[in-house]
Amino acid sequence: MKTIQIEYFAVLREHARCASETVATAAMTADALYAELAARHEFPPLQTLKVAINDDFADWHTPLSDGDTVVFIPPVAGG
Amino acid sequence: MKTIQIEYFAVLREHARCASETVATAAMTADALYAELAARHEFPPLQTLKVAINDDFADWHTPLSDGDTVVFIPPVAGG
Amino acid sequence: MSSAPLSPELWRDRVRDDRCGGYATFEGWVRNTNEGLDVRRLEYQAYERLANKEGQRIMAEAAEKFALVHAVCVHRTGELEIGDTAVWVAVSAGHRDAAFRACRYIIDEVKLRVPIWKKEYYVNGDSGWVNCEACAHPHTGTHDHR
Amino acid sequence: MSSAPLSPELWRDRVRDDRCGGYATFEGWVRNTNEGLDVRRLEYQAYERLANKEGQRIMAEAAEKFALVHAVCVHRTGELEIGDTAVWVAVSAGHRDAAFRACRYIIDEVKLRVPIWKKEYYVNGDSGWVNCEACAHPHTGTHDHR
Repeated sequence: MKTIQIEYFAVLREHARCASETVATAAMTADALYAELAARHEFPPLQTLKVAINDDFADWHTPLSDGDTVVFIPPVAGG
Repeated sequence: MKTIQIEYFAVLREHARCASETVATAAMTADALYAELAARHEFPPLQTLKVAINDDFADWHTPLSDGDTVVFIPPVAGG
Repeated sequence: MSSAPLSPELWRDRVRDDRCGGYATFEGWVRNTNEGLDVRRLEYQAYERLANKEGQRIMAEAAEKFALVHAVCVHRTGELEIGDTAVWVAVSAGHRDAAFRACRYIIDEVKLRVPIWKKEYYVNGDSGWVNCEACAHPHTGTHDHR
Repeated sequence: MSSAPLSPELWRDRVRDDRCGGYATFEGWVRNTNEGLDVRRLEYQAYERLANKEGQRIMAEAAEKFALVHAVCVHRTGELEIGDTAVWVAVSAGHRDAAFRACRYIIDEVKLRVPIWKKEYYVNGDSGWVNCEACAHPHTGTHDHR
């Protein structure tokens, strides 16, 4: 089991009902972790979701390490 | 003979040594008038000169009328 | 990123330079409508650490692509009212072509890539996160984030 | 046309509009060099009656071509120092594409068509009217307007 710090923004923060949480997970990759959390928090379907690991954009298949910070990024809308 | 009001700008004003003058001329068109004044004031050769008659751009062959105001327009450089 | 109202006139001096003949700016203002809905106010949320990092990358790319001298971009977070400035971009350059093109590049890339989210609160009481497929057509009530 | 220094921050309110999401501006600043020559100061002369008329035509064309809401353009006349603002263009529009394109159109056309002339005074003591074929390369001394 790894300990992962998650931060939530926008629509995901509203569904998770928190801005951040620490989870213990067996997920090997970001996409497996997202599947786990999406089920727990009932996230809505999002077609274009990105992921950041340790404050940089990452591939969904990047192996997670103990202590990583993960942020799921719904479609952005700055400006 | 027609009486024409001339205004000078930029390089032409410096050569004419005045901002405006009133001339009596037999010139039928703006280009004939320019030739007359260029000779008198020793204007330098200018390849892209335009002309305005009564405060609007005009064709060089427009017939001049008594009392017209004529302005010769050297290459512009606003901005 | 700034949680306080933007004051473009104060930042203008940051890009002033005697070598510059062109200065192009862009401001994004909060409009009173979006896609046919009357907007009452907005909320911007940002993933600030990555937003700053990605913003710096965009500025570096612009400096690489265009002959600019200085460039600045600041984006609001928090609650905004109609007419408020959400984002400000300013570029000074030797000539206007580089200033315009760099300014446009920066705002286009910021909107596309920087992790900032906008929630619109509508006059009809609905609300929704902009560009969020799951929030599309919030006024139909199919998906409610309140 | 204005013979007094330009104050863009005061005119910003003229183009403010709750319907606008995009605001693009351009300023032309007096540079300290031009075509390799060090510039000390500038003088702008304008044929004001026709300049205002042609300026109005350009603004009307921009309003026709682009979905803008408000547009303003002011140009200086008289003596300017390095760093002074020679021209200011501001466009507000529903969206940024129209704001950018209209702003660019206006400054491009103003520079091309409006009867305004610029005389540069160089650090080396020479001077010349910009774009004037007869004044080209004033530092060679072949044509002197002093």
